[in-house]
Amino acid sequence: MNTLIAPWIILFTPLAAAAVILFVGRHSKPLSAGLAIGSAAVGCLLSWWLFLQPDPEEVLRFPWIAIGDSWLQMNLSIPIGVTVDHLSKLMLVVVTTIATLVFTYSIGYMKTEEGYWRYFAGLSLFLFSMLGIVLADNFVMMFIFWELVGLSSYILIGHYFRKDSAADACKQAFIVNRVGDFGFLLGILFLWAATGTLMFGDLTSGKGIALFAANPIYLTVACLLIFCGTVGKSAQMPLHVWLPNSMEGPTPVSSLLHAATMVAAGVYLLARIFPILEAAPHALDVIAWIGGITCFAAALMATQQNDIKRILAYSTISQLGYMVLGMASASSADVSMFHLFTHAFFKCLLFLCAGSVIVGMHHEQDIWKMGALKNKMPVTFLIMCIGGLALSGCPFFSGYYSKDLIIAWAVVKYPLLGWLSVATAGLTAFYTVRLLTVVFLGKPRGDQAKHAVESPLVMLVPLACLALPSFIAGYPFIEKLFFHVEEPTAVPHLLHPVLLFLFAVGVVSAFLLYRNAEKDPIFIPLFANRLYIDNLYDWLVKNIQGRGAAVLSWADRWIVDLFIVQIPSKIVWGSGFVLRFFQIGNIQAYAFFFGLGVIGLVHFLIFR
Amino acid sequence: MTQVSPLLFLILVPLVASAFIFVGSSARRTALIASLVNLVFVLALFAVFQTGDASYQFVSSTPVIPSLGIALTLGADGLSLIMLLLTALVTVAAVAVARTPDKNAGWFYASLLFISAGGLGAFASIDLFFFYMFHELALIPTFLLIGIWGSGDRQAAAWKATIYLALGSFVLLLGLIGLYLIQPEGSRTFDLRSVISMAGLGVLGDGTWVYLLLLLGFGILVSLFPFHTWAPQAYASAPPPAAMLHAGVLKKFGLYGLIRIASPILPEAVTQFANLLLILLVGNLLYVGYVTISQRKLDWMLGYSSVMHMGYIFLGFAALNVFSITGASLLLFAHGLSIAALFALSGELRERTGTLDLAEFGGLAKPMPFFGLLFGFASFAAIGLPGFVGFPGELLVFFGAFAGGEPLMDSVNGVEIFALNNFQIATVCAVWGVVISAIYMLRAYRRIFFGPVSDRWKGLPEISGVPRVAIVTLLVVMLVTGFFPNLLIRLLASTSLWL
Amino acid sequence: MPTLAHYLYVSGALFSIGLLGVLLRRNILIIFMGLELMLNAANLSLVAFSRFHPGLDGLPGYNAQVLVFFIITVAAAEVAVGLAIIVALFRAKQTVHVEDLDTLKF
Amino acid sequence: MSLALFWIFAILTLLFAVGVVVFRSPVSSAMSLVMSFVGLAALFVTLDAFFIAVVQVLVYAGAVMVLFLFIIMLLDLRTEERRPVKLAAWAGGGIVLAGFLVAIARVISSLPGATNTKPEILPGLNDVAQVGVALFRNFNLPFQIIGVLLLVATIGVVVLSRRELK
Amino acid sequence: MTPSFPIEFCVLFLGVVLLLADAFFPDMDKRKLAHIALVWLGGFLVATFFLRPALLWASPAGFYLADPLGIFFKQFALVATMLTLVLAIEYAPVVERAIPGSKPGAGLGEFFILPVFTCAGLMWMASAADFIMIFCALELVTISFYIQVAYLRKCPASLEAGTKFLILGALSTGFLVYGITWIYGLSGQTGLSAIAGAFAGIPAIPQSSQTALLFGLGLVLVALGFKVAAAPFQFWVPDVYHGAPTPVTAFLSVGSKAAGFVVLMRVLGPFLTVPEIETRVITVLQVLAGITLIYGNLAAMPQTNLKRLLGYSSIAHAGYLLMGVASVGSPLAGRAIVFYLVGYLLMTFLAFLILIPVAKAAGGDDIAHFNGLGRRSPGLALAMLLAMLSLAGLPFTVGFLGKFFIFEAAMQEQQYFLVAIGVVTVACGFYYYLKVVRAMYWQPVPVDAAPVEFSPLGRFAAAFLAALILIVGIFPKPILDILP
Repeated sequence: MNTLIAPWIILFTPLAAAAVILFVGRHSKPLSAGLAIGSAAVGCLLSWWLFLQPDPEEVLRFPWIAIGDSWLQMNLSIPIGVTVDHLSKLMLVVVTTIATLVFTYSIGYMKTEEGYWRYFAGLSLFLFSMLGIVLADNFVMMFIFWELVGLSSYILIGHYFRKDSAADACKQAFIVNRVGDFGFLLGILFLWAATGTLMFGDLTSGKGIALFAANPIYLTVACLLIFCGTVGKSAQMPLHVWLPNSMEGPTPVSSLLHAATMVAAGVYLLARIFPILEAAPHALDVIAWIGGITCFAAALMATQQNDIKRILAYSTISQLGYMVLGMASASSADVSMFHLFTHAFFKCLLFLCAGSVIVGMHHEQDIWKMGALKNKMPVTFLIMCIGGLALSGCPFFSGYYSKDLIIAWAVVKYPLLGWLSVATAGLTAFYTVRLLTVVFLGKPRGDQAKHAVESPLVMLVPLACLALPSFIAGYPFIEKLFFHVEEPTAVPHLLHPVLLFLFAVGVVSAFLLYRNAEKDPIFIPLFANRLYIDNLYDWLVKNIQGRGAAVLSWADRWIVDLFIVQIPSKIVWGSGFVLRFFQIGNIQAYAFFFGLGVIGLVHFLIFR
Repeated sequence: MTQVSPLLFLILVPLVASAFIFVGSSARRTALIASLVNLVFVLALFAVFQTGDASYQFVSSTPVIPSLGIALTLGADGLSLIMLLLTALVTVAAVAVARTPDKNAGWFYASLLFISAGGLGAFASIDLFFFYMFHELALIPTFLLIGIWGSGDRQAAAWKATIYLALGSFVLLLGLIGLYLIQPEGSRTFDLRSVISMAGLGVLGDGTWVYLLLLLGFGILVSLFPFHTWAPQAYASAPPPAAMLHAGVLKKFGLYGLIRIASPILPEAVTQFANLLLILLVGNLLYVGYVTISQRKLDWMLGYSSVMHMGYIFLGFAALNVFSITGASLLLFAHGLSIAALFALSGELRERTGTLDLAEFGGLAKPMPFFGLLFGFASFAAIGLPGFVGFPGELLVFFGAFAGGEPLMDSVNGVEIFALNNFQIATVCAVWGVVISAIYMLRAYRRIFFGPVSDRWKGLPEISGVPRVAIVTLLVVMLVTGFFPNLLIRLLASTSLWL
Repeated sequence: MPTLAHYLYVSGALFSIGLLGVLLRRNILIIFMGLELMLNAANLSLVAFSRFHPGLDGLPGYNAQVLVFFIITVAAAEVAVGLAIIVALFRAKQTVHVEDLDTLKF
Repeated sequence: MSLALFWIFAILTLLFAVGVVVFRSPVSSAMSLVMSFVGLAALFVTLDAFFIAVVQVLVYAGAVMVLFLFIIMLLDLRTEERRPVKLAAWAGGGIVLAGFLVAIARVISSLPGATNTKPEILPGLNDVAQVGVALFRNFNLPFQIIGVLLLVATIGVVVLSRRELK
Repeated sequence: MTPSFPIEFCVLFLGVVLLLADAFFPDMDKRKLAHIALVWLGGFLVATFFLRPALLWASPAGFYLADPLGIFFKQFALVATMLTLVLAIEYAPVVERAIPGSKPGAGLGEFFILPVFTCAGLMWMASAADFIMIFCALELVTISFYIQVAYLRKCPASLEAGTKFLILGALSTGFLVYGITWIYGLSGQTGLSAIAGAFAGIPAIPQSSQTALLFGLGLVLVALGFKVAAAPFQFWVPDVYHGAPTPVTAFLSVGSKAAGFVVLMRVLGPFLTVPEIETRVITVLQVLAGITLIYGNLAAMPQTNLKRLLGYSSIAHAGYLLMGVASVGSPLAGRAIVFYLVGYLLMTFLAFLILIPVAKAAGGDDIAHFNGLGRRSPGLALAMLLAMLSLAGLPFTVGFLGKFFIFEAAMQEQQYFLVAIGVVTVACGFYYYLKVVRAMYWQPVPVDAAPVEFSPLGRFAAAFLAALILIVGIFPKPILDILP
């Protein structure tokens, strides 16, 4: 095994698995699962191995599109190649590890579900696409896999395609992502038009950036357009609406795609082009604002959700907002990547726990139907608490280290946004504890809650495996192993105390409020209704796009067709109809027309 | 050149087969065999084709009207070969999915074969006169196919399409005559190669009006906005094989022609009227795109979507550089296959359910999972998902178009500005078109295959047999070429180099 | 002495009167008479031209008179055929009026 | 003198020509036509075209007119001419007539040499012989064609007016 | 090589012999006459290929012109006559029904013989190069057509058509001779070459005499316009075509029109040498062509009767031909017109040839009577399809090439306005010709459909014409080579 081949094996094993499952998987459930898990495990092992190797000097590249025209000096060469550097190796490790665990967990979760092979084929396809994004060495290749990730997400969200909500959700997810990709692709075009290259290596080197210095506005626009891809994929405002809805998919999918890996792709993209972004400060400002606002607003929305997965989904959006904000404010991409890393573990964990709860609750997702599950599902409860504490930034849990680092950078660079993110931290603690309290404490609020049972071992083992990194992934010794982050200078001294205070306030207030609540004691329609953003989109789609398209369709038939086809053809036909009435049948009328013709001709010929 | 081009054989096979059908041999079997023979034959041509050679191969020429420089000159380069492959593939698929009608089965298959022969002839002709003639071979079969075996308001659709196309092709004929007349007297010819070399020598007269005639003529044939209204109606009414052949193959004729004729011969005129074309093609992309969104019937939606997709190819043509033309050529191929697959599937769907009204469907993926899978593949191929050949096509068109036009202006009077030229604005619209196509395709897919399945559709039979194989073949070809677009690009590179 | 113009004017007038007859009268026989007038108007012009433009040999243009002779013959033949048709028509439809001949129209 | 003769015959011709158009009775029209043609023959005489004048009288007054009258009598058309001429016909006729007359007048008035009087020609000319030479030597072929034409017309008349035997 | 003039006399002689045979053998099956005529005309047709193009019988010089154009149109007339006879044989039962006689076949004899005389007239017209000759030949043709149109003397429609044709034809004859008069009055000549010579001597014709000359020419144009069915002198066409016996309609629409165009091209020759006259005449021709195109094509669209439709289509084709005449400045125009006429002959005769048996079986000649022909009688339907497509101008048929040549000539002469009209009207043409196709293939077979009977001779002729339409449409080279 060498570092030239290994990335390719990592990349294509899942695709091969997906193809095989597609053809033979329907006949055997174990085969489907085995192939998928095997491919993920192979990827995982190789990724760890690769991670421990030094960066290779060279990589393999295959031409995918190559058009050369030496005469016109126009060249376009789009290879399929891999980047093997620290960033991608890190991502490989995260993705394959979590994927392996989630795949395993799925065996238990999906045991009774239909479309088993379809599910595992989709997961494998997803893994392939995600690894493609991670390994891509140029923009087009990344875009290709970007789209494929969207496809696999579509397939997996739509797993329960017979449910209207799932069918709508997968469609929405794909289309919203396409809107983001619209910008992404344009950004790629802009960059290419300015620099003539698509390779990350060329662009992020000093030469590529120097090209931009000549036209900063152009660069800013290009960066923002590429950031659109992040906005779509990482569910930033205003394109975040698909992520909560994507919870219609099976929970492991939500866990893997919509919490740990796929949504992190947007952040990864920013990390990839971080050197370019640094050259475009105005773009960074916009990115920061979008990240900050997303982070805060999503947390607000999370406080009022009742679906266990949706709460986590909004929390994911919020955490992604942190990462985006971190990209904009920190001095290196590693700051956000650090949070991505920890978040991947604990958010995945939380989702898997939620999945465990849901299985135990026989597919009931409303937290107000649950309660007192700590007795029925003690392992799940314990593990979920770890995840929750990590998420809410409890000291000594992984999230605490990574999130506080981002907040610190944000406060230094964008004080307003920084303090907003500080407030968000408090909100995070609040909604996390609200979730845990309502689900696991108090009294059971329904029959299902009373008869809930602990999940099988095949699900609990992955949970346990994830619990460990969720707990320790933020510790400096691990951080030093994976990242090179530094604290910002001149952090306000108040920051950490305030954060701790807000954490405490959040935890305590939530615990007190919800300890014995039968129903939500607070009702804030604005938050419960997600700031009405979904409603706004619904309205836009229905009234602006739908009606507009209907008007255009009407216009096509009754104006364009009328003026280009119907009226001219009717005029022609009608003139024919009228003309033939000259043919009145009477000889003298003919003679008269004949005479008129003669006179006309003679006068026209002679006296004109 | 006295040797007979193998391409002539290619054209004659369907014609002879239809003669056999008239004489009384089994219509379906004959048609299927003929189309398979042609497919094998085209593949053999691929094997023999010299990739590096930029000139036409398999050339033969028979003078027909020497005094006017008209000869039956056949030949193929990379682009024609790809289009021939497309035609052969779609013909096989169309014949394979065709349901033998109760009445006049012979005429039905003969018409399909005639359309195929027309397409093959047009793509194999170097002589512009025969290029035109062969295309017209398809007009009447289409009229008959829609009129006799169509559905819905077939009569109106057949009339409209036929008259419209006749009008368009006559305008086109005038353009070709014009192209003939702007050549210096004494050396006038319809041979494309000679005209191109004359253009290279700069001895042609003013070609502006010729280009406008060609654009209008080809534009009508390709359903360029606002001359597109015939297309959705015709495709909605046509029997599926006819729609496949027409939308998949024949409609490509116009853009193929523009790429073949206008780009090497009249580049100045193309540049001069680029803005006009850009406005129209943005109409194709956005206006028709939104019209597509609001369609309530699958066949109409597919018809409009095929109109919309022409916008990308027009964009590739208008930008007139090596990337965009290559991309446009790829898209010709890609769209031909994907729309053929979609029309085939929608035909199968109508065959099973008797309707194509989206509101009546739901949950069909349950009774027909493989059908749903195929439809999904075809839909995603149509919206340019990576992995299918449409994606590299669109990508190259975007790259080419974005590099088209005047270079960007960075600053005015020292003040930095941000500006896009018209090509780039059109590219932005085109990229938005990708979103639009996702909206309507997925919407239709969701309506048909997702959601609860009603009792009405519970017992629908799965797609199987010959149609299944045919559609899978189309999709596999799209996948293979999508994974390895360089297979096609290598063939095309020599063609586009003429620019 | 009458000039060429005199004859031509008379001829033109005769032609116009014949034309008027064709346009006004509905009896097919009378229409024929009008047509005869038109032909004869042409004859008058021809003879006048031939007399007023003698050839190089000092003779009137006899070619024109030959044409006049032919015209008279043709006119007679036309009348004969025409009258035969009228007779057949009268037998079939009991009319010789043009306005009754309007089954073929539009 | 000759001018006076011209006017007498011209007016005769035109007057009876008008008569053809305005008389209500077919017989009157036919008789007017004869008179008009006789006047025309006289005009031919003033143009020294004696042969044509004679043919005119023979063919028209002798043959054609008899044919006309014969048919009028045969079909007994006397009673039919009671339908008034319609206003539309008058208007249409008037328009065409006016247009045509204007055209003719403008053409004649612009004709060079239109006001010339008759040039001198060789005296003592044998008109018939000259026409005969032209007809039988120069225009032999058209003459034969005219013969065919008459044959065809004869066949036609026979075919069209033949009464079938019961 | 033989001199050319006897050929007309041969035809004439054939006619006379047939006439005598008809008279002396009253009990003979009259169809034999037609067969004999066919054989002999075929023989003459072969003989024409050995004719030497030459100026003959030239005293005074040049009123009989046996140039290649003339010889070609003699062949054209012979072919048209032969086809007419084939049609007439097919049509004979209708004639027998329409003219009840003492014996079966009474009145048929002349029906077969008259076209032979007409043929002679057409052949003379093709060679006529003198106004007197033109007048005589033209009148021979016209008068024989009067008789043929009115031939069904028990059928009111035929008589009505005959009357209309006769009156309007005589009217146009009046204008023709008046026009000739004026041309003679100005040039002192009746021969076309002499007229050309008269112009050649004068460097510039004075404005005043130009007026009179144009007047004469204008009236001649009117008369020829009448012959070729150019608007606004086309009013006779639909009614006469509709009412006349079908073979006569076909003959009229091909033979008479073709002869008219030959004469038109010949007559225009000398006048177009004078630049000022040329511009005016060309403009008038353009206007005529434009009106004719519009009228013929547009008014054809609502038609439901096929014969009448073909009448309008005949006007329409006259429009395309006039477009060619108006582009006569282009070196392509002459050949384009001739080729168009050849194509027109093939497709028109084919259409009428199919019409006769179908009308006979269905009891009428409406388009609706063709309903379901595609299944009732596939062969006939295929031939009709071909005829219609060719008339519409679809590639791979001779009709397309004809239009192509015409449009090419027009484009070369930059007649853009006419070309634009032409394009729109071509589309109209597709509409009304495809109506027939629709009837044959889209419509169901009528319940009471009688089987269509078609004689072997007719079948052969139809197959022959159909094959020619295709062959000439694909490989026009042989025909183009023999074109003048």
